Amino acid sequence: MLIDEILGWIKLNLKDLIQIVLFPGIAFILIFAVAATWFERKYLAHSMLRIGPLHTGRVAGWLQIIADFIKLTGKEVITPRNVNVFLFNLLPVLSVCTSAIAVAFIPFSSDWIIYEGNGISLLLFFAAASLTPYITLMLGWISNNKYSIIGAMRVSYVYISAEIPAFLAAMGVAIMAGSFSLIDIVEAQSRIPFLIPQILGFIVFFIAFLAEVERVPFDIPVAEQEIVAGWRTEYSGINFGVTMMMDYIPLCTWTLLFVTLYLGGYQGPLIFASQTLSNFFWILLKFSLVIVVILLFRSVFPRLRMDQTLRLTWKYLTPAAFLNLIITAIIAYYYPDLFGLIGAS
Amino acid sequence: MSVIRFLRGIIKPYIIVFKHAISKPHTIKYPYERLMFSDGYRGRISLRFEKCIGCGLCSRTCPNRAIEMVEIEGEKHSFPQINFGRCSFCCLCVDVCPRGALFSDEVVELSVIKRDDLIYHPYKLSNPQPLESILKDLKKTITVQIEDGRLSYTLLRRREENV
Amino acid sequence: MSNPVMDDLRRILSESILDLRELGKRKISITVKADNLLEAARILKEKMGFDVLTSAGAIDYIAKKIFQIVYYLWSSKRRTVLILRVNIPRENPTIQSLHRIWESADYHEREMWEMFGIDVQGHPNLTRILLPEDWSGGFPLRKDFDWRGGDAAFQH
Amino acid sequence: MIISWGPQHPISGQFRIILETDGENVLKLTPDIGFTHRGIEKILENRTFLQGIVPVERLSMLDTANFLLAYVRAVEEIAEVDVPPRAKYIRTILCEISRINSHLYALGLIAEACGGYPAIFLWTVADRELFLDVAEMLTGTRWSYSFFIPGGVRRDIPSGFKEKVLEVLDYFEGRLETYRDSWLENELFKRRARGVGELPLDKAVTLGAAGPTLRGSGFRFDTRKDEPYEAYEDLDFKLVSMEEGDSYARTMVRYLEMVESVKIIREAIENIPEGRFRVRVPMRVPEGEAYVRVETARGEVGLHMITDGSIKPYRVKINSPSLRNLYVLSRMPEFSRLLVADVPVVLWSFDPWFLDADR
Repeated sequence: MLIDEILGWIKLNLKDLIQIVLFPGIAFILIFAVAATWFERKYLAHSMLRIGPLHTGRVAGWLQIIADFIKLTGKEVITPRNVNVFLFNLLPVLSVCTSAIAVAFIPFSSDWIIYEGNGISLLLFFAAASLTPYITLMLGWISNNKYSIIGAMRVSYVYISAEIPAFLAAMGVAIMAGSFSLIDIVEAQSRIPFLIPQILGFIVFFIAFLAEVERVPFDIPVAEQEIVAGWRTEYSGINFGVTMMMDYIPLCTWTLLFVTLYLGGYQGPLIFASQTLSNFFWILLKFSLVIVVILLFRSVFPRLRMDQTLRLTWKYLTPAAFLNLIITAIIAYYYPDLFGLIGAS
Repeated sequence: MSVIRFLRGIIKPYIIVFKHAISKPHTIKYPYERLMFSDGYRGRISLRFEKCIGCGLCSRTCPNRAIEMVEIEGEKHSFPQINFGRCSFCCLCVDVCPRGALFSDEVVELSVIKRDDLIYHPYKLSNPQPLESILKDLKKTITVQIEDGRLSYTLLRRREENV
Repeated sequence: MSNPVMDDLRRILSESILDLRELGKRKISITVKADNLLEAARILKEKMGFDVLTSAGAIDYIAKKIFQIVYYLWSSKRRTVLILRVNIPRENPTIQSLHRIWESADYHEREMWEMFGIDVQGHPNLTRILLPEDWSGGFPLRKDFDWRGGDAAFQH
Repeated sequence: MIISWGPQHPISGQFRIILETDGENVLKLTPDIGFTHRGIEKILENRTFLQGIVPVERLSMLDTANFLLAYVRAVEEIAEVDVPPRAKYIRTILCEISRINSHLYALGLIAEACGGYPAIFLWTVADRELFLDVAEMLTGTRWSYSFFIPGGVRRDIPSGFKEKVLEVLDYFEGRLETYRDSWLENELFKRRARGVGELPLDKAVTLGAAGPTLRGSGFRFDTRKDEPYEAYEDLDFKLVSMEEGDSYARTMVRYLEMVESVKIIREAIENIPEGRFRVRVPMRVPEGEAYVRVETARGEVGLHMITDGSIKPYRVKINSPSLRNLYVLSRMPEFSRLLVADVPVVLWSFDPWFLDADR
């Protein structure tokens, strides 16, 4: 009887459950984190004229990540003296959860989205994604280590200074689409992706989102050569594994947002099989391409300094984002027909 | 103008690194492949037992005092015993040997489990373990060459087949 | 002697020179009296233009019962190396610090202090530089230092 | 805040810096050396002149040939031996190979210190392999050559050596352009290194900087030009120096020196004279002393050897360039604004090698 009730409930909410558990929810994120770790290792190794993982698993060392995971779980979790043990062990998990929430607002098809958000999913994404830096700040602070504290301070500087231009640039898109809903934004790009009309905002958002996800050249909070491992210096064992996931989960969510805002999201030039499946194909293809481009930065560019990053974000990116916003607003107010030409509302 | 230079300084490195990423890696898969060493490589030192006259010059020359002259029962003179834990493979002993009794070969895989196993008694020194029995997985020996501004690897089968 | 630097040295430092000779092309060795070291150093820097102290060390002449303190100077204008030597007795060796004249003497005088046990007076920060902070095995570069009596673990 | 930067740190080396910081600003920087002190000066007093060539190479495993050359030349100077010209040329070639090895490693390390994480580093290390192969062909080993002995070199040039060297140099010249385009002209690297750790000329001279650090500040001094030894007198090469005195200038000096080294090797191997490659030097050298200066990759090393007529030197004093440069580094915050992020960049632009600072 109870089982029937549960089964009935599952039947009723089957689509939601699949979305939360499998795609684009928990399983997708975890698989992405694992696959991205493996791919980054191989890809960067090849850029350094090495081979990378080789022996574990027959093909290209794909089992190496699993082996590393098992190794990390088997290692001793060391909690430093004089720290709050409960928070010290809770915060890594919490940080993963909060940063993963943001994927709920990304549309993978016009009807495949975990939470549509009453038409303000863009705002909700920012609200969810900007929780992460606070937890990272606490992570660094609570470790009671000098390198961690420097890392935590750097986190707060970099995140806040990068989030404002990113948000302002995204507002340009919202004005152009006439909606805060990410589905509407994607639909508005049916004829031409916002990459072209919003080129200034595109550049600003791209740089700011690199800083948000701590990729080179903005991996200042975990700068290995300067402050060992930044805010995650004191974490060991599986806690370290969880903080390593923190590298990849924001990368996943923010890249998805980037693809949705500027590259036409789930829309593509061709439709095959079914509408939903081809939508999945296009967004994942664009997503993978952006990831491939971003990952190589680590082999190409040195890390920028703290003051250079702040100068870049406050002095150049924020005014540029404002400029973009104002131009978009003026055009939207006086010449709304122009948007019609390119397919927006 | 400066903007163009800036963009050039951003994009060109990216393209170069990407070209490296899709080119052939330089890694040599060591236990299966191995570089071919040049002639006269200063590796493991071995002894031609019958040539040694027990003069002890090698022992006195050795900068690390790795060579000790030991008596062997039934032999008229003493023979060198090398402690490879101390040897720095300078091969001054090989150069200084008046009869050419000591010689070095290209074996560098000397690791053992116990430290005392690194002390090679004259008998062990004069019966060097062949490379094939040390590196059982070795399939190829490699030489590196440069062709048209790129590195290329010539894969040889086992060394003796090639020679 | 056609070397102008040597002529100048002989003229300016006349009364404090114990020994002056040429070691090679543009390399001069000079020995001065221990009492006149500071004064000679100042003259060498200000009048002779020896503006760089590349290194300093000591030699333990145990048979003669002296330490010879050696300063390696270099002149950026004359491009000449000058080896400035001072002999001090082996018992209670003390020497004036040249840190105020050549700043780069800092590390080398600290090394001299810990390796030979020479008391460098007037040095701003006379602490260990190369040896462990809890070292108590004597002065390693002295000739009577027993280098065999180290840790038994290394005596394999 | 006082930070102990090293010795267990991703890029500190066997070395520690005690940083006193105010936020990201470095107020005081105290190098703490001695982690690799082996007492080589004392060891050399207990080795014969022939045996000494092994410990003296341990001063700097990256640049073994140049350090060994100083020792060997000191013995020769006291024993008054004339080295045959063929040996001089072979020595010059190996010294320049050693210098390229060291500079390549330094270029990789500055790339890594800026956080251009290991790509450039591994490229330079991969290209270093070719020079190690060349050195292996000549000497029989890859790093610690032990190749120079008093009186000459240990082996003659093997057949096919010249072709191999020219082949490697051709390849390497192409690679140097790759480094320039991908790293030295990388705009973000310029932003990281330009104006960072500026060392004014007068400070560089009075604080006793050596080698590329000194030349990077605009002081035109190179022992190879100032007091030519071995075959450098006959060879035509330029003295590299830059005016700016910042980390970028020091890196650039190393890069341009590699270009010059390629030229030197080319010229030396074309003009190598025939004749003996070694003369006999007696076991006992007479009583005497010699002060020998050799330009290593990190700057001028001065080796003062005093002999007393026995088979061992009485005292060997090694004036290492890294120690001099580390003293300059310790004074750096007084005249140049440093941030925590600049510390690895400045440190590895000085390219100290703690093994020869500690001796």
